Amino acid sequence: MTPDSSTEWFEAPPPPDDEVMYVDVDGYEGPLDLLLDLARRQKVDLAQISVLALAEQYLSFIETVREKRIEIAADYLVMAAWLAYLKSRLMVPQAASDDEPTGEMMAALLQFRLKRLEAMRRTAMQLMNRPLLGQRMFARGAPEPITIHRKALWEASLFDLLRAYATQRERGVPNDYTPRERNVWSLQEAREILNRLIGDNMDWVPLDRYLAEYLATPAQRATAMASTFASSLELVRQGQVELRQSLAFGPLLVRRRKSDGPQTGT
Amino acid sequence: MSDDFESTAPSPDAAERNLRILEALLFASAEPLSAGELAPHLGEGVDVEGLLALLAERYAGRGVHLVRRADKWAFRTAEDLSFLLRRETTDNKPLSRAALETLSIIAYHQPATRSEVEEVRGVATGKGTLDLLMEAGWVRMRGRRRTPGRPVTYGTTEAFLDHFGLESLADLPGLEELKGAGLLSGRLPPNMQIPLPFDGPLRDDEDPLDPDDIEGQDEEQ
Amino acid sequence: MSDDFESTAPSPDAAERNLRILEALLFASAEPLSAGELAPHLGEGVDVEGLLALLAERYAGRGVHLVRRADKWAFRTAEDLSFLLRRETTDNKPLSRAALETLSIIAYHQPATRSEVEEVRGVATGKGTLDLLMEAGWVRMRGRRRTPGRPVTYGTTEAFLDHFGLESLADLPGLEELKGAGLLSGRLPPNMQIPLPFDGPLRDDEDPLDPDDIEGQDEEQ
Repeated sequence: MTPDSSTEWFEAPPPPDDEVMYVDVDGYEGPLDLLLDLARRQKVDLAQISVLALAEQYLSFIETVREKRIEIAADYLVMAAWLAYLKSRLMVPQAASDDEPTGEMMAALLQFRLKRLEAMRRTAMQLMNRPLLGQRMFARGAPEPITIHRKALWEASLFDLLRAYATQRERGVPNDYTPRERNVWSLQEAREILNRLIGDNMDWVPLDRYLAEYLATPAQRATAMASTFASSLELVRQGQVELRQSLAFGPLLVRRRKSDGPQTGT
Repeated sequence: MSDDFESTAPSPDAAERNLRILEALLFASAEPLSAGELAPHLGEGVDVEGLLALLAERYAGRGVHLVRRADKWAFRTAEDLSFLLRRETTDNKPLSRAALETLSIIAYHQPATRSEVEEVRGVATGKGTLDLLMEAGWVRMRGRRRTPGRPVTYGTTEAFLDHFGLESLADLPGLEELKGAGLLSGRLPPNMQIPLPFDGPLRDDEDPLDPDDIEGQDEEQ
Repeated sequence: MSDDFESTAPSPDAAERNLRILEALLFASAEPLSAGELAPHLGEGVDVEGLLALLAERYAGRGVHLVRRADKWAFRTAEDLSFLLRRETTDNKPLSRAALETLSIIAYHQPATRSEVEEVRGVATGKGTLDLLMEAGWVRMRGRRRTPGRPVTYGTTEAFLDHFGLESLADLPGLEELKGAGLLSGRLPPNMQIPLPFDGPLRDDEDPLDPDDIEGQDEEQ
């Protein structure tokens, strides 16, 4: 723990005459730094320093600073208060019932902190004196980068493939949709046809018979029946024809109604 | 005259020292270095070129070689190990619908020309789609159809069979199987057929590819 | 491929081949590589550490050495040749005294919280100092101490070891001496166990970092 190798650290505030203190807090990084500098002025191993003398020096330094009304960080004053207390503990004999730390313990703690800070400064120096990478030790100047080839791994399952094929084949099927021509008799048509067929026939004739010609094709049967039946009801309502059905599902008979009104028809 | 002997014939120790220096300088340099650039770091009157040649020889069998680039020297990874510096990352991507359709048509209708594929799809097939399928290693150029324009015929590869778990093209389901699997609706014309695909040697109506065609598709072969 | 023959019983040839591969990979990389990163390039069941030790031995007398950095390896120019290569580091701003002290305290006292660093220095440490050290890649956030306030614990990185030419924290200069003097502890503990700096996984009194902490310090990881 000899402090010889780290002199540069302590050149920052050049050691002036012990009696005439430089009053320059800017040169220190906090109260511990200042204390370490003061301790080093005692020119002895930190283990041998007089903590009492150190405390006195610090306190007188702070006093000078305050007399000159120099702005000083609170840290320094906190340390000054602590050192003043330390000083009193060191000078006044310890009472037996006192459970505060003894002056010796407090002095040892201060010494420990000073030694630790000094040690850290020295190690920092030693680290910087190592063969630093990029300054005294070198990595490969022209590293050969790893080139990354992105390769797409295409994913498709057999099912996807088959479905794609099937869908296309279905799509490809010539889908000629010719809507069935459905012959629907409109009510208007049916009425005209019915009027024409019945003519002036006053005899009961089954409706089917009139429609026989039209009912020949099964496709037309339903629509012809439905439309003519609906139209016949309409004609009945208008009083132009009469309908008769003697039993359920029996033949539906139709005849021209004798009327006074003008007859429609072609 | 004995002085001359000492100066011209360097001791083995001095040579070793100089070789170490060359090694360190060449290793740390970002650029190849010439003998002239190296010389100032060595002793006076040292045969830099000779040392470089010796160093190159020492590294000849190693994973790193000392190589000459014009009149400069540099360490470089041995050619045969360059694969170490390549990383293949594989991104799994689903095949697009267009690619899937094109692939399936080629699979069932092979040998098929591009226009035949387009006819089935009812839409033009981009060159990119075929390239992609060839890059994936599933489709290859087979030959050229003996028809006007001599269009290229495409077929599937072994890798295709491998990927889709097919022993041969005969494993591709036929019409009835596709229907059975519910992939085709029942409403199909009775005359619809699924062709028998063929991936054997060139057919009678196929010519071999032109020499120009083959270039650049080595991966697929 | 004849690799199968070589994998089980490492013939001298296989060992040479693996050494070449290690050489190539380590030469090519500017960053140290771990055995785990190297292993995939060698055969199955290869003793990577053994081969690395052998390779380091081979390069022991050369201008370039194979050095260990934590659990990683890298080629670096020989220390004794630094006089040749010393560069005018005009662009390298020297670290401030505060930063240097902080780095040193973190290195020797890690895992260390900011207030522990401040306790040693006897002065508040600006956030900027820690940021600067993290930016340089030498210091990283390790976790959070399991104490009230859950302060972040800091430690050094592999890049720190690499930059300062240390194989591990055990190589920190004066470590034994500092330990003997009890200067590695936070408090004054004349007879307590003195901790040694530790850059391994989180300790019992450390929690992982919060997700928010990690953001933006990926470079350091």
